[in-house]
Amino acid sequence: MSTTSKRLRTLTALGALGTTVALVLAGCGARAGDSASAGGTSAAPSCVDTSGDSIKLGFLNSLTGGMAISEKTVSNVLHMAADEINAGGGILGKKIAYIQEDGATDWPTFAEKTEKLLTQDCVAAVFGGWTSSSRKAVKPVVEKHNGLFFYPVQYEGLESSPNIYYTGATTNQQIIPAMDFLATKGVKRLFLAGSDYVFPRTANAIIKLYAAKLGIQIVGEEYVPLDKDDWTSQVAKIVAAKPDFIFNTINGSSNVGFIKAYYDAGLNARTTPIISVSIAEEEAPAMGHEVTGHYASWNYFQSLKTPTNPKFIESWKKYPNSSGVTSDPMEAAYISLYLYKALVEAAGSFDVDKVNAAAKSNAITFDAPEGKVTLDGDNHHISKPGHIGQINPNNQFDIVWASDKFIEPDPYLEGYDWFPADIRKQLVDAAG
Amino acid sequence: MTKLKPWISLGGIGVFAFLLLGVAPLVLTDHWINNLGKYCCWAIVAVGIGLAWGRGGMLVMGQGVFFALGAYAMAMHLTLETAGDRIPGFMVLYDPLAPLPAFWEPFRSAGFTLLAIVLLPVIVSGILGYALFKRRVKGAYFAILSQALAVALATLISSTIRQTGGDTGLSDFKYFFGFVLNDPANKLLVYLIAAGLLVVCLLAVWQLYRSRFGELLVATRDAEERVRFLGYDPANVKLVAFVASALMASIGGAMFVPIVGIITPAEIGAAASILMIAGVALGGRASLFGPALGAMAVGWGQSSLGSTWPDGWTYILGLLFIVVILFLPNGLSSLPARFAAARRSPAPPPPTPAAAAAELEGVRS
Amino acid sequence: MHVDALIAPLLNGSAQGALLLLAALGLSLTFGQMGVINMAHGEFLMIGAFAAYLVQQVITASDLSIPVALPVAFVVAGLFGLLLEVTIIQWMYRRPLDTLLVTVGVGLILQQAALHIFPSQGVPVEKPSWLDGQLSILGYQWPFRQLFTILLASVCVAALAAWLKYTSFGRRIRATVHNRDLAETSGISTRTVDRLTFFTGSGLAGVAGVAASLIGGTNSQMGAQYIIPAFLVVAAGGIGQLKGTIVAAWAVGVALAYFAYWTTGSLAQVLAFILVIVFLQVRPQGLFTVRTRSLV
Amino acid sequence: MTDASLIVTDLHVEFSGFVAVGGVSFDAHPGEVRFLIGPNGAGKTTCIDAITGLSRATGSARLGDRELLGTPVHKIVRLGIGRTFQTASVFDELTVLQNLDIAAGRHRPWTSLLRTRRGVDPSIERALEETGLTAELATPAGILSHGQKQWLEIAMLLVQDAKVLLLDEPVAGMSQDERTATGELLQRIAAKRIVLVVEHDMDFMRRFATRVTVLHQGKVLSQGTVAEVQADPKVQEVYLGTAGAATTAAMAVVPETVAAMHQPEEN
Repeated sequence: MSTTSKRLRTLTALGALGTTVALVLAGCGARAGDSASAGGTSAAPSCVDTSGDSIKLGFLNSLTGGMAISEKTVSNVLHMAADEINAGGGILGKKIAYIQEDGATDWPTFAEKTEKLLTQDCVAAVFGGWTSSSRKAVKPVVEKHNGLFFYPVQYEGLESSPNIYYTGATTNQQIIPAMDFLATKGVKRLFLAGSDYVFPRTANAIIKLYAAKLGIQIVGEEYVPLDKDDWTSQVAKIVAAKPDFIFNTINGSSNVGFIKAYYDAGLNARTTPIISVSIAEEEAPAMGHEVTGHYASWNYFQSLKTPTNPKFIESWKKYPNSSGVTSDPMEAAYISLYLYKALVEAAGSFDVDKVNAAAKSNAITFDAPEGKVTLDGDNHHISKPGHIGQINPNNQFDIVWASDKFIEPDPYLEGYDWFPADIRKQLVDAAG
Repeated sequence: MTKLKPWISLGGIGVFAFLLLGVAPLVLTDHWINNLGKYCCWAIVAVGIGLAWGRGGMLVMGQGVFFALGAYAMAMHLTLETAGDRIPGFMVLYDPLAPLPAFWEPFRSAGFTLLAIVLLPVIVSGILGYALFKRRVKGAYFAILSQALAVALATLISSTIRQTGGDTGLSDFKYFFGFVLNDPANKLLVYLIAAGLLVVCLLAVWQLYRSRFGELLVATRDAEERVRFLGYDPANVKLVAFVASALMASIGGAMFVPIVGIITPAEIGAAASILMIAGVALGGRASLFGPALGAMAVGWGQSSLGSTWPDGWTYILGLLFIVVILFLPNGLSSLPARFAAARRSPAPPPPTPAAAAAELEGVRS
Repeated sequence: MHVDALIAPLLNGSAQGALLLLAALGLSLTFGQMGVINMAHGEFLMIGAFAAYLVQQVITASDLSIPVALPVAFVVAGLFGLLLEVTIIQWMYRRPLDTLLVTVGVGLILQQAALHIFPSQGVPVEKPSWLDGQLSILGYQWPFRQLFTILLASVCVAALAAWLKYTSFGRRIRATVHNRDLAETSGISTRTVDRLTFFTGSGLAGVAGVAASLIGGTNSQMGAQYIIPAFLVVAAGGIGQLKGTIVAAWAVGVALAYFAYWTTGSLAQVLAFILVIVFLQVRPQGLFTVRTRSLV
Repeated sequence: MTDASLIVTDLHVEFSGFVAVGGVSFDAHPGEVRFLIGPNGAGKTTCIDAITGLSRATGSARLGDRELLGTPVHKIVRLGIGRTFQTASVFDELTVLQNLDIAAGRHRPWTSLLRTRRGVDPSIERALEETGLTAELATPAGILSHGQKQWLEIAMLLVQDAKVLLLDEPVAGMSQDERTATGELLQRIAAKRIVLVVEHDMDFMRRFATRVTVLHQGKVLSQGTVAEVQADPKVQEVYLGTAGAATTAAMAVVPETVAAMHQPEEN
């Protein structure tokens, strides 16, 4: 009996201790209604050390797990850009000392590592991410700690954050040019094939809106989970729908399965060409000769004739562990580091608020391999040229279409009257 | 000696609680407190797995399902709390005029959410467990089926973007039951709740293990048919352990959300569900502290080794499965006993044929 | 609705089922006959696919390389299986459930190793030109490649069945499965039988890998998508039941195809999984079972 | 305790076409030690499996007026039928006391499950004394000797308050002294219960059986007292004549094995 009551006492004591601690803390924490918390950010002062002759930057890419397939290259090109910048004297005279972290294809890990880079390693900015999930995991963390995150991949748009810079295309720089290209080709019947996740779903929602305006009929829409390669059932539906073009928003190795099923079913590039937004020079070799003759919409291609592109390709080919070919996402990652350099040098400081203020000038530019890009200080995206390439037997792209000028970034599609204003308003509201 | 043992364990829980609730907040930075909070969530799940697998013999490879129930219930509430009267942003694009999906509505209420975190896993695991155990689905079948369920749920969530946020999941929570999440003091509060729940789960399991039910569970694990011939329905015994483990997975999931700030299908699918088991195997599936400490060790390994040597970490994780299961089936927590036994008598204890036979039976039939 | 709209899922589904069957066949052998739950089976499949790629690097004519790749993939994947059996599995026959977790670790390591060795985006395996073209069935243009998958699966099943039934080794395998001790006292080396069984089961995964490389991508992640469906097929078919595995694979394949036709690709996956789970609830022993006296 | 008898009539058990038990009838009453003997594969254990619900069977097996066939295992147990297995199956990781406590548990309310055990049940103490295991109270069952494990199983049946004890080869592997002790134990507990023993050991059967049923190839060969059965020429033939041991034995254990090994010449 005595043991029982003793145990009860222990338990009660433990419970009481926990509750007390919780209550004491609750008293300190900000609550929803507090005026002080209105902004939401009460970030501790930055711990970035700018006193030495080097500056720490964080690179965050999946080096293991499924996304390592794509993100290893981005990580490598960031290293190359850092080496180049260091060889040229660094940023504001400080050498880049980068810390590479592995996101491990795990989104909470992206959040954790971002926080580690910002608060433990005290890096001045973080570069990386690939999937939208990884970006969404990082977003609240950089906002909370008022850090900087440079995201290098084309994405579904409808987002902006004071703490994120987007150096890949938003929808009006990749999807809309692709649709314009299809319109010039006289496409009437379009089929949408995508992986079942946010980017293809959003892209296709936009495509459908724009197609209505262009008079292109959408004859079908199919999705397969990201990790499934077998497209035979869906391709049978494509055959039945008889489209004259296929808009492909499939991502990853599922593309290989799609192309194979497509050829198995007797479709080919002459009768039913495909335009993709995620097959680049990196991905094409894994698909063999079957991908030849199809199209892709990107801002950068290795075959682009710009003043800076040859040097970029040359450096990359010589870089250790390089894949030997350059492609859009890695070029965007390359831009991101140089863009940061330009921003810091314009601000004359590594301080986040000063960097953001410098961006507002709308005068930050970089002579990128895709051409001279300009940063939009309001939405933190960059202007980009639209290009359509056709895949040749060497898995390179012949440029068949180019936008007449650099396309200004427009993540909320404000310059497009066919995009319903009420949706835009709700989206902007929701983003806060 | 045997009389004393449970009290030593209780003392251990006390020390553990003191370290987690008292010492950790004083000596660790905010970042590591947050990490520790995440490990605590995994540890809560692991304690449940230890109960179901270590003591009950049910290899639960689909705890992601119950983790998801708790996590999404919490995340839906936090999303609505952040969105206020508006419809969450990700829903707008697909159908701007449609209202909030009906199943989201009740999650506006904090009370309902908390109730759902407890009741949903109990109901789902109760139905599932009843159906499977009554039909005597066990062993590898049970493991594979539970894993298949986790995969199916992850796929379903990925493809229902408007209803669940899809593969990018739910994130960007501003408030936690009225508390501003960005406030470090509130983050600490969330951590303390998670750590406190872990201690509560350990206490619950401690009592369960030393109760008659704990003995009956072990008996069911080792010789299910024999238990049946004692007049018990082993299905009910297993069901209770399974439901308890599902509840813990749900609680772990629910706390995971405010601590980590994002929940996506990737956290509940096959790989995630298997990773939840890794720590349990490492620490010792049948011991009281093994699963929790193992899960925390794996989490810590991912944080620290994953930083310094990412490729190596994957190999280490693979080797960990192999070496621990092959040479130390009862995990690291069995090491002291092994050393003690080795010192006393050089011959290792013989494997228990009854258990092996029962397990083989479970696999085959 | 056209006739081909109804016939297409049936034919596509049969081909999908054939691939599932190829993936499940080796499992049915190692799981059904030996009680080993090899979660690295998907990675053995990946090894077979990479073997096909390597063969194509040597024999560049894809018309010839695929027929050569099939036996090569069988042997290479089989040898990996043998290595696994000798180093790890043989110590674990008394703990079948634990083999599941050990092989999860093996799978993790093999995946990461593949990521290191081969280009991270994966490698191309070219389809032989004699697989170009379609067969017209009731207005549906049925790809030859699907027919090939079905043929390959049929040949593997027939070979395996004949091997088990008519060769003395096959008989020894079955004897060992049914009663290990008795088989041993009858002079059968159960060690040799175990190793050969595991070699064959893993080798079949290699063959499945070649078939899979003609359908999807060949990369470090490819094995993961087959392992759970393959296990479900083996379970639904009934342990150690070749005919059960065949029927279950075909049924799951066709169900997937029709679900995909009526709903979406994602929902089809979910529905097919749930279908199998519900089926196993109704018939936990699978489609076909041999009732024997219970050995408690 | 009870006057109800166990009455088995025309019991049939079939495994995938192989008839393991083909129309067996016998009965057992309280106060007698009833033996079921026969060569390997005669269907003895299968009879017990059928009575306890482990194997599906046709025919009838009644305890008093309750039909057992078709009743779920744990409900059959709750009717008071307990059994042991050829290989002693006690819970190795639990102590003798814990084993017995679980056996005694089904009479307790379920809430008691969540509490810790305090003290030793009187019924457990009696069973321990009866089986001579009192000294082993705190020993893990896994390290008991083979004979002790069998006694522990019997003790578990006693605390379980079984009216019918079905014992499958309880003395296999025991020393002579242990056999004698077991036999005497069986005679003691049979006073108030039905005890049915499946056995190989002729000597043990001769010493302790009240009545005997001889099975052969799934059928009743002979039935009666020890003397009657021993005098039966059919029994003598089976036991001394065509012992064809290995093959017959194998067929009984798993028919498929033999089929696989000796195709197609026999089945």
